[in-house]
Amino acid sequence: MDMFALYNYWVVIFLMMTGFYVVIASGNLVKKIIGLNLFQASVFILYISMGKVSGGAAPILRETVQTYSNPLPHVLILTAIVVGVATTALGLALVVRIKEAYGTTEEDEIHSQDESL
Amino acid sequence: MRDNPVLRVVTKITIPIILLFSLYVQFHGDYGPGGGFQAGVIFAAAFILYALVFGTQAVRIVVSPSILRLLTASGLLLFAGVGTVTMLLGGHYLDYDTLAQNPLLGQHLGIFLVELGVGITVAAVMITVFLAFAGRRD
Amino acid sequence: MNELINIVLLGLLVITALAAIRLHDLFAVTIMFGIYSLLAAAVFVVLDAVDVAFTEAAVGVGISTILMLATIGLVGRQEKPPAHRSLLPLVVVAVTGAALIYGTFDMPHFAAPDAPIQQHVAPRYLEQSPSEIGIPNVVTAVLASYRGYDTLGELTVIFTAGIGVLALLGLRRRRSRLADSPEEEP
Amino acid sequence: MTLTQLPALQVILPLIAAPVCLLLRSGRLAWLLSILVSTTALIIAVLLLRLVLENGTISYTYGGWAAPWGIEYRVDIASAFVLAIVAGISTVVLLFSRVGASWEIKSSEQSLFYTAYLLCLTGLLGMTATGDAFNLFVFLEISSLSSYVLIAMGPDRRGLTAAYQYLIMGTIGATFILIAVGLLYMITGTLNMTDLANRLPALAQSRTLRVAFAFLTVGLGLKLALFPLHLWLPNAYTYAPHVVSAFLAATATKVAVYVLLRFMYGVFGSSFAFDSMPLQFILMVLGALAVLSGSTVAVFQHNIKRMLGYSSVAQIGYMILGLSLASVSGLTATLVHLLNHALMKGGLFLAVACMAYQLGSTRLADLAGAGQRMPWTSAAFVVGGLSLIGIPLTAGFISKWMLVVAVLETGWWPLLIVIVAGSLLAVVYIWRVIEMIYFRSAATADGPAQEAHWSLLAPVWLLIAANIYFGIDTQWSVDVAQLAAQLLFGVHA
Repeated sequence: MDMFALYNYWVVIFLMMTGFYVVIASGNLVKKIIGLNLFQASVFILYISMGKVSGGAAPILRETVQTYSNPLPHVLILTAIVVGVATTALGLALVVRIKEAYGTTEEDEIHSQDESL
Repeated sequence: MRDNPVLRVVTKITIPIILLFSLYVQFHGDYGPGGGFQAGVIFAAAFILYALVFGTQAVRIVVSPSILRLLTASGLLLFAGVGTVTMLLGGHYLDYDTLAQNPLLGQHLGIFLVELGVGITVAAVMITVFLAFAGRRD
Repeated sequence: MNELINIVLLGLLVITALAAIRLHDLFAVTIMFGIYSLLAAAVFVVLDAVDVAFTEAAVGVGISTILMLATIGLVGRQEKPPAHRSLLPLVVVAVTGAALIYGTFDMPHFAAPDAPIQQHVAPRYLEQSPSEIGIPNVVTAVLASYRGYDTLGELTVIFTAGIGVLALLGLRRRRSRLADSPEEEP
Repeated sequence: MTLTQLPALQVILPLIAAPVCLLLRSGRLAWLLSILVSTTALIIAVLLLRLVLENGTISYTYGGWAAPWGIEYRVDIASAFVLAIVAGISTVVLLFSRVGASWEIKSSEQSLFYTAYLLCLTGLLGMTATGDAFNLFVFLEISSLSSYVLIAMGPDRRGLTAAYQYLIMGTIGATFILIAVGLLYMITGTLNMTDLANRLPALAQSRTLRVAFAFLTVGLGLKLALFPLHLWLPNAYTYAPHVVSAFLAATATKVAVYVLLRFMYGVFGSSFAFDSMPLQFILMVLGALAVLSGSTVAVFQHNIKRMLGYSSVAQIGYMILGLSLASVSGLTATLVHLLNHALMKGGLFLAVACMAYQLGSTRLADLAGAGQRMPWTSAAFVVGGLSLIGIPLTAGFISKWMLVVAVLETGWWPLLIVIVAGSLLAVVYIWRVIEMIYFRSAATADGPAQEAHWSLLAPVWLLIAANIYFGIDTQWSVDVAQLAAQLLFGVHA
């Protein structure tokens, strides 16, 4: 049971790292943004995991329920999701402008264009 | 896509339902899942659907860029304004207790207004962002 | 039962994330991200976070995916396969991941009711909010009142993104031809 | 009544002004609103500083909910000091941008520009004043997103890639901070910084706490451009609009340094940060490398803005060195340099902006002969440069001196070599500019390029004069920094 107690977190860490890998290993500007989204979505799962109480219910108060999961991580992650989509929108808008200015969304091609200036 | 009659009819039927649902989510957030943010996104989704089927120009006729700009600002102003009012009423910023004689009533009023502000700005920003991306096609 | 569902969902998440690394067709990567969000939303439901699930479904599967598709429609869907594979990102990720795993060993166990997080601050929200706020959805109560200022900040972030997109892309450009749906092009 | 509301007004005022500014159609009106708000913010910050110096730390709870249930603003001497720096620099840069921004930013985009500027100010002030770890993340993102927008508004297409690069690295940093805050919350159950500080000592052995500490340091390191996480900075400062470069260079990284030292001393406590973790060694090495590599690379730059960018990396290195000494004197040196570097970099970037407007370039080679054509601007640059080097009677000398004293006091004398080497390298790169503007004649004397408008020169000289003032009359700045450092240290003493 002790193994299972942390298993959830280990999988989430693996997920976070796959997202992180996409951000830093990919050379395509769009894919980097998608990677950021994967990374952040996995962090959200980490937060929500820590709020779970076994046998608990969703924190909407009812007469019949005694144990609720922790509402605070939910609130924090609602905020973080919004921050995430704001970043995504801005990042993608930048990508569109970069494509218009450089004709490519590959990092190394952009780099070589700027070098030749 | 605009020439497909099935799509046009279904869209026209669905959009009022989506808008209605977003209002439900907006005002029922105290009792069930949901709230201003989710409602704003769903509200915007109705416009995005409309834009996908009937073209962005059709949406611009409904909400012009200046109206979107006004809505974007007014939602945030509403939220921040509620805080300012509570400050003027002698409480701390966003202390809704001051909004009514009965603190519970004040909380209800405060949360209602604040969520409304969130809904307005989120919907306006989402529509703006979508139109900005869609309008970029040459 | 819940544990079982959770394990299956997490397994699917791993597969989807790995697929997103392997694929070079950005359209497919975006779809993988949409699926990932949907699965994450399902995990949130299992973990009792219904509000978060709702939002993740609306934002991750909805808005973010649409924006990604719109962008791909504008910039092209093919990622150039990397010319050379560098080991550095893998090393960075491995070190970061190892650090996090190291950190888990002193973590309170998953779903433990006696974890510090369940003992401090949060109980007041569950116990006092009926008398202090008076609405049943505690998430809304915390979001809009106890931590209302965070929500004001969150709204400001969205507002900033709106300003940014307006400044970068603008709305004023009128086209003679009506724009088609962004999904059609790829 | 009003006085108790000051901490909230400090941040709320620019926040409310931002949406109003969006609705203003005219750039001139948007500017007027921004300068009014920024000046008011400066007045509030000064009032707050006086209040905390007299009555001690101020706590303000949002929504009337007591911490740790609600969100608390905590203004102590250090944060009021930083608030005053940010609001002050913002006001001076806005004075400059009445003319400056009207040349750099399209008139149709000016109200958007000032809206983003106000949002950035909101975010920076909020980060400084907040006493809540998650609220910090939210305001960090407000300041970050708005600075991406401001940078992308630059005239060059490379502004877009610089903004994108900054967005990716900044978001990775923010996500690291988010992970750290989550781990801290997980083991303590609280998000309030004071509450965290009370609960963390009992958990000093926790491996989770160590990881949280590491993630927070790396995340903030990305934000404050700590070597080797500084890669976004030179491009961002080079290709942003000139007024934006001045504003961000003088404020954004400073606020991140302040947040780092607040977490090190005010939340984790110096005993944990420096005894349980190898922080001292790491920060010292990175700080020294930042000073040496930043200064060396600056010497070889052809673009004067990029040169100042690398010099910023080096100057951040000095601040980190002071931080790593784990002594009151070291911390005092860091705080004094926070102010002095804001003054010198703000002044230098604004002076460069004047040259760029008149001569049409920020390439070093194109500035030849500027000394004759723009005597006042050139003189301002020289004085700012001397301050950057650390010549006596300038503010830069004071911060270097305090750092040297702190180094000697703690016995890390090898760092003296680093500090002296950094100054010598600064002499070299500042001299390259002086040589170019005074001792070379313009290759193409086309057009009578002349001195910048007085409304541009006035803000430049305001900052340059402050460099001299704080170089001679150190009473105020050093005293306040020392009190702030003692207070920060006292938390866990």
